[in-house]
Amino acid sequence: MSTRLASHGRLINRARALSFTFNGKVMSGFEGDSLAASLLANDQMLMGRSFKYHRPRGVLASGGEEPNALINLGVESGFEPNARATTTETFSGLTAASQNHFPSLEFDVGAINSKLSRFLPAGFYYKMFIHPRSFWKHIYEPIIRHSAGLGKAPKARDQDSYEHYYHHCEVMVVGGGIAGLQAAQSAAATGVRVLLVEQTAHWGGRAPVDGVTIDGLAAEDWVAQTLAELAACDNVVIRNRTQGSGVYDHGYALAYERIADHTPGDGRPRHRLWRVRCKQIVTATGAIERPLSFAGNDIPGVMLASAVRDYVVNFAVSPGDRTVVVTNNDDAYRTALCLLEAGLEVPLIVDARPEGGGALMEAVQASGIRVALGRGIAKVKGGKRVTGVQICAQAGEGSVLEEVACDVVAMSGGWSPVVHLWSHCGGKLIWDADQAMFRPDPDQPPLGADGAGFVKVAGLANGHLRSAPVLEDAAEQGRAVGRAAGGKVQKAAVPAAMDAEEVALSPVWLMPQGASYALRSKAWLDFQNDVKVSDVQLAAQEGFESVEHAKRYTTLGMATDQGKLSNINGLAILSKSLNAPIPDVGTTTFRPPYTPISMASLAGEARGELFQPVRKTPMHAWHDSHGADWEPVGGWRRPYAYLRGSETVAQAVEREVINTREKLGFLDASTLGKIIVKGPDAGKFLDMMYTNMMSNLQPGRCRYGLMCSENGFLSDDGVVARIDEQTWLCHTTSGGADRIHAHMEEWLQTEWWDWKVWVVNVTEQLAQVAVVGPNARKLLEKLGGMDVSAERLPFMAWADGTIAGIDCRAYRISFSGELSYEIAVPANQGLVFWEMLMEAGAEFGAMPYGTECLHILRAEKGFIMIGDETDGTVIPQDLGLSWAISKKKDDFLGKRAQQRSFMDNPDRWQLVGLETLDGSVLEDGAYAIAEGSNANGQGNTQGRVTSTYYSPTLGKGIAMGLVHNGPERMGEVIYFTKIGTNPVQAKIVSPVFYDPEGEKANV
Amino acid sequence: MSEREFQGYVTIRQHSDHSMFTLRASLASSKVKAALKTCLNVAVPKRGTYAQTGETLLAWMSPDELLIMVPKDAGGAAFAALEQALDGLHYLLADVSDARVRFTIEGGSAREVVAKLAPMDASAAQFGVGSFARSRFAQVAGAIFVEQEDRLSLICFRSVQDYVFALLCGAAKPGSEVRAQS
Amino acid sequence: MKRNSVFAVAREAMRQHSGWGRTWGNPEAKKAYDVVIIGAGGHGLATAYYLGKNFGITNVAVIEKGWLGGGNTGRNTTIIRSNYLQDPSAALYEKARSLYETMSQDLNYNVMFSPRGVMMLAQTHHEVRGYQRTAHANSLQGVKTEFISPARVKELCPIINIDGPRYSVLGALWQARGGSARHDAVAWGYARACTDMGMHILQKTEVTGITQSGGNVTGVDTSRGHIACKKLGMVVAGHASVVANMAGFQLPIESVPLQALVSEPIKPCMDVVVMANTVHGYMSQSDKGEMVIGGGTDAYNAYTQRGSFHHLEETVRALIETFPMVSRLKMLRHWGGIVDVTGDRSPILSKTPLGNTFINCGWGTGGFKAIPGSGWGFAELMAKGESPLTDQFGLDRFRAGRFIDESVAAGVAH
Amino acid sequence: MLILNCPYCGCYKDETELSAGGEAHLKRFGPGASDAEFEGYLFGRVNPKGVHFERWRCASGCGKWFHAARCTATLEVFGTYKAQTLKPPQAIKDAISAKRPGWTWRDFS
Repeated sequence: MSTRLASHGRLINRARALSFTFNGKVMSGFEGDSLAASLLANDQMLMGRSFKYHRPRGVLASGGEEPNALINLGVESGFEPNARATTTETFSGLTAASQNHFPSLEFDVGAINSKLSRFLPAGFYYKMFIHPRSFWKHIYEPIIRHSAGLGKAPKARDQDSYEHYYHHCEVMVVGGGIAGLQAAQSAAATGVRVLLVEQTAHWGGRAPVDGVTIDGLAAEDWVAQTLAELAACDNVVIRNRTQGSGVYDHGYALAYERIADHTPGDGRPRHRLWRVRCKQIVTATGAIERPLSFAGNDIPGVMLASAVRDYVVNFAVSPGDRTVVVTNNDDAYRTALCLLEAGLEVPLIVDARPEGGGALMEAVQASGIRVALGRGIAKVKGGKRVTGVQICAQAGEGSVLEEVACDVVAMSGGWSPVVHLWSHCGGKLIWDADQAMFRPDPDQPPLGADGAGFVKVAGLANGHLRSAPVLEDAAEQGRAVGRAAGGKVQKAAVPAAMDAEEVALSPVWLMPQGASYALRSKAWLDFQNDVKVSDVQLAAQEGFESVEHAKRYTTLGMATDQGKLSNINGLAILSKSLNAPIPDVGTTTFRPPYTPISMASLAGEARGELFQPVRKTPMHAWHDSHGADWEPVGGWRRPYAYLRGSETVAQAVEREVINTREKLGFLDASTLGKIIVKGPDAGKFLDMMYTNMMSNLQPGRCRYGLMCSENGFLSDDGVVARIDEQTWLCHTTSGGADRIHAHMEEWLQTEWWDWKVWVVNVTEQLAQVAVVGPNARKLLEKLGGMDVSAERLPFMAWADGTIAGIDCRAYRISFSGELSYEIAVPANQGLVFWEMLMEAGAEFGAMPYGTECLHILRAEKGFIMIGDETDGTVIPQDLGLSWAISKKKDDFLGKRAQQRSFMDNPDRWQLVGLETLDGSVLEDGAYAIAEGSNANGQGNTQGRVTSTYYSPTLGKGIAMGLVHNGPERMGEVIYFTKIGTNPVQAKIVSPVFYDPEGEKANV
Repeated sequence: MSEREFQGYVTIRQHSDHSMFTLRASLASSKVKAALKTCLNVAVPKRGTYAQTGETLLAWMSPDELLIMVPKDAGGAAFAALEQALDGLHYLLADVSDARVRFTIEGGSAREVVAKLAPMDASAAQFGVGSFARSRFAQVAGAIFVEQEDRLSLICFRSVQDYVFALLCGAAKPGSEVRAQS
Repeated sequence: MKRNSVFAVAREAMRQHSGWGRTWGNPEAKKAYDVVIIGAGGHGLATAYYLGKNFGITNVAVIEKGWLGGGNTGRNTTIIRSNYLQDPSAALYEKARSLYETMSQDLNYNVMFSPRGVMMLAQTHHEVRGYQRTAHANSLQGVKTEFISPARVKELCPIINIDGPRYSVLGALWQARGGSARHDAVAWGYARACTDMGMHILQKTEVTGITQSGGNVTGVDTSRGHIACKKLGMVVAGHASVVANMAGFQLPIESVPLQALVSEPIKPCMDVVVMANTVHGYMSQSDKGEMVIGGGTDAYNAYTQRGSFHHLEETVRALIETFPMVSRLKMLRHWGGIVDVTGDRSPILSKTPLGNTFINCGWGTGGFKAIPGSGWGFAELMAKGESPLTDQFGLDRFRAGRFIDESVAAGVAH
Repeated sequence: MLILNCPYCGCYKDETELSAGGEAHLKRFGPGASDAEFEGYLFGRVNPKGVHFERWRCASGCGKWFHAARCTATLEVFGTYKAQTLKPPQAIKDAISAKRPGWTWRDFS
């Protein structure tokens, strides 16, 4: 059984016991524990079930590479699926539950898949479930989906907060082991700004566990001393619980800080995503121990040798009483020594190397432990827990030589440098045959903005397995990045590290080397996804020779650990199957993040109210408190209608239309874009921007203008007012202000940079109100201050003045067909002005109206709306707007485009009005049906509806649409689609439905 | 316009004590420089900075754009004087007082709060007192300048003032200090 | 080639699966073929397949620089739908969708086409009108779609937040027979079927030049030597301009990275594919349980298979707003592919200035769903010189100003 | 995640403070141009895998347009320069030649 030891435990605080639950059972741990350590201390080796076969899974590792110990963590709004027990810090009140089983962790009916595993080899689903066709969707897929997935789907809404943080420095060092600390120190000594991050809560990495001494100090003490020195440097920022998660182009890196995962509810942000911009990066990310591939290597109790050591030394947890160590290298002997020292039993060390190891082996032998050389494990015995191992000759096919009882197998297949961050942005790898590992190729680094490498790798991650060269390498890389980032290198001694001599490992990719199919089909490569040696061999046999093909076919390395434990072993099996050297088979691409990071951290503060900025006019709050039914419009929110009492939206719209036509309505038009264009060449410039002539507009007058893209399509419209000889004010659509402003700047800066024109966007300086309806003038006259008579302010004129003491500019323009003034006042006075209008307008029947009323008013008059009549495929000529296209001008944006054969074409659909024969409202987006069908069997069309409304004014449906030869077909009845029923008949009419003579505005 | 304040681990405060004008003109023009000097008694700032005399500020927005800030009560007169002094030159002067909003971020960790929102390097070494920059603050554009080592001003558009205020308050929330955690 | 079936798997299970042969061949290149296709992605392999199946042209080589299916075919978010607005698009994508329905049986390879339904959320009135228009267009195009209510949206996808404070769900365009498929399997299934017809798939073979004579292509120079052909098809998503430049003509295309990401796997919680265009996010759940999420494209040209990180942030915050549960998930992996974006964002299936050479490119962010239809139409174009499926997608449209524009939400209302 | 030096602001700007504007040095063709010229202007793009010239705007900064010479395969930036020019400055071309001898782009080399 696994249990807590009385000795050891450098990271735990025995004075602070913590209580937590696992699958409802109350357990206890200590402050400083990882959850995996706490669970083991409570004899909970079984922590999960595998993905495909639902086999029992125990913890395998002690860090972020853990594939098995994934749990449902927390409850309700604090729930998180797939939390790794090895990287979850135990806290008081923690609630954990195991995943992917039914009905329970101990008894999972899904484990039947394991019994059927011979029928479910790699890629079985590509070959099965083909017939009958409908069964995939209705039978097979639901079953597969049901058994897939790991953790539960979260349900309650996340209540935690998250944030981003931009950090600028010259050097970022990833990894707080001795290499990272040394690299940071060497880099900092050059005077540049350094950021050092460590993913765990602790500094020092493996060195304190492995008994390294540095400059005569125990590693632990050297780490504390170095850390204190770094903390005292002004130019160094150090950060634990912060993982270097990804390296991106131009010196951008992500660091994922888990601030409050271990202190939920303390009010701090849960995670902070650091967006680091630096010149140079050192990845001192260490290495990950490789499993060995032997039959039964997935049974709970089989663990990485280094993890066994970590649990004993760091957490005072014994994974089991009797541990068999199996290895191909010297390092695993440290585990045996450590267990021995903790008073635990090591009945046997199985070393696949015929010659065995060096000093560490001798030390082990000296303490009386038996070492079996040239041996391997034929098979592990046990179900939900290891009960023993069968020993065989490594060179053979698996004949059992002896059986040894044990409850833990500590395995070590050598070490793989963590090269992920090096590779994220294009760094290449070389195969180091002596050490059987891929390590970074210093000649092919990721390239930065200047074309030079910007990432260096230090220590274990760079392929240095012994601590002395680790520190030397780290110091050298630290100095190099400091220099490259603009620092000055000082001479400094490199701390001298001491550890045991080691002899070379011997690569072992399969144990025993001639293992039978029966053994190979029980030798796991990917523990979570259930990929075995036999699966990779089958993939190779079936032609999946590229490592990417093999990976995708078998799902090797695609689990939540992203192949940290399985990739190299799988690659070696593939290369053997293909009879090709490992480097020729290649590696898969490493993709960020290094380990999974929370989605919430990506969103940062942008959630809820801060999801996106809402632009608000000066009158926004008034609308909100007066029943506004909001509509998002280009970043703004505008009232769609103002609801009174128990009105429906449709009723409110109808009321607003009738009131505006009969009495008086106000529209908050502040969102309309307003751009000042000024200069000696401003007229010439606007003549290029607009299809109409703007240079000949007289000061004091307004003109409706159209803007097209250079590709000919109508892109914006609005009223242009000429202010003085050199100044124009251009109105744009609500969504268009920033876009049109940028469009003007673009042409001025990049094409006509010698033209003397200045442009300023003053949209937000002004609040604008449309005062609309038969009583509009009466109201303004009542308020007083300026002459708004037909004589002094005729249609399409503007004037500056004051109304009720507020400075304003009044435009006599109409988008409704009514007598109408648009009045602009300084934004800070917008609300006051609006409230004054409301109050003074009461006697004239004033009501505010929203965007839908605006739409109906303009549609009744046949005015086009950008975004309705236009959709990016419509040119002004389609909309009967040829009158707004100057024939006098040689050039304007879009003119040449409109001369192309498909645009200068009488067959284009043209704008008309449409009325159903029965007075009903045509459906939005309906198409006009034509005879027959096209070569692809699609029904032919001859037009479409662009705007359609119920007109409260006319008491019937009205619509505008584009119809083939429409203007020549007045009175003709054509058919429009209606969803789910028969087509509707509609008559082609003039698009001006109301007051065709324009009498109402002409007063 | 409401004057808001939030006391977090730095203090966020909204101000409306200045009129603001946008001037588009060639800042290299000696006539433009002279007009500004005459009217406002402030020199044209170098790029990346602002210049100040008393309560009047000129900030470098681009090679041909200045942001002019003058005390509110002097705004009308200054605008008229500038119009007169620039007359005959190629320029565009626009009142943007109502279009913009200024917040101050005060406290020893003011730069840290900025760093939660803007991708620019706002460290003291790179962005000292007297610096002025335009950048992106979360999802909106803004301008920022350093008045004192522990007091930064942020200017944004009026329509997004609620958003920016909420952003700043969130970033300044006690408990979310970056440097305090280790 | 061995037929795949449950019986075959059971038989093989009894003999340690020793009887499975290669899925596709690894042949020596011949000196000449009737047709050479550059690019063994989904589109290239589908073209080869339909050249053989529909026109009996089997003396075909498909040349691939890397490994087959390793480009965008193996990097996309596997959404299949045909609810397009414009007639030419709807015809092409619906042809593709209908071929996906029977692809597993046609190829005797389970591509796991799962018509679980695709919905495109309408979150503004403008979007409602846009999708209603599409529904009307689809009703004449033979594409089965409907505009559904918010309540129905919630019923089909319970994890959606339909009352978002910013953008409520006002409805959705729903295509019940849209869905997804296993992307790798599509390439593998076609490759297997092409091999079965005697075609050659030449992997790890880079085209380095294109040889011409009298306005026609005579063959391609490759890392395996010169290979002659009577007709050439260029089907290289991402690198279309590079290959066209080799042949001496320019395309109306820009190549940009497109990104995607997946979460860690969780138990099934979402049976449909959801696209939310207002906030720019789309998501589905794979059979493995991962939430598969599409990101945005970079605005600048690049041939790196990785994009700028901020797009992921934008995508994820949009998804959290739409699906609050996403907040507590973790991102497992993100990656990028290179997509060709044309001047009107619709693909190019076209003749070229070279008489016997054809080009298939410009699929932008939506190529996977088109694979079988594209292969069908492009094979017809290559075999007969014309095809009703492709005739609107020619290069000539850019000169005439005859665009196929699917992004109709161009303007914003007053 | 690119950083580019805005030649107006005189400092590096994060990609998220900029907006990309497509291929640089396009010559505008208006009325009077042939269909082919106009098509080339609007749609013909070099789209090279390698040295490229492109337009950027300092969108969250000074608002000015500038050009960047950049490798689309490695993202290496050879230099940036103001947009008010019809061709890249010699110094930028020299910088490219030093790194990519024999490069050509449209009519430039």
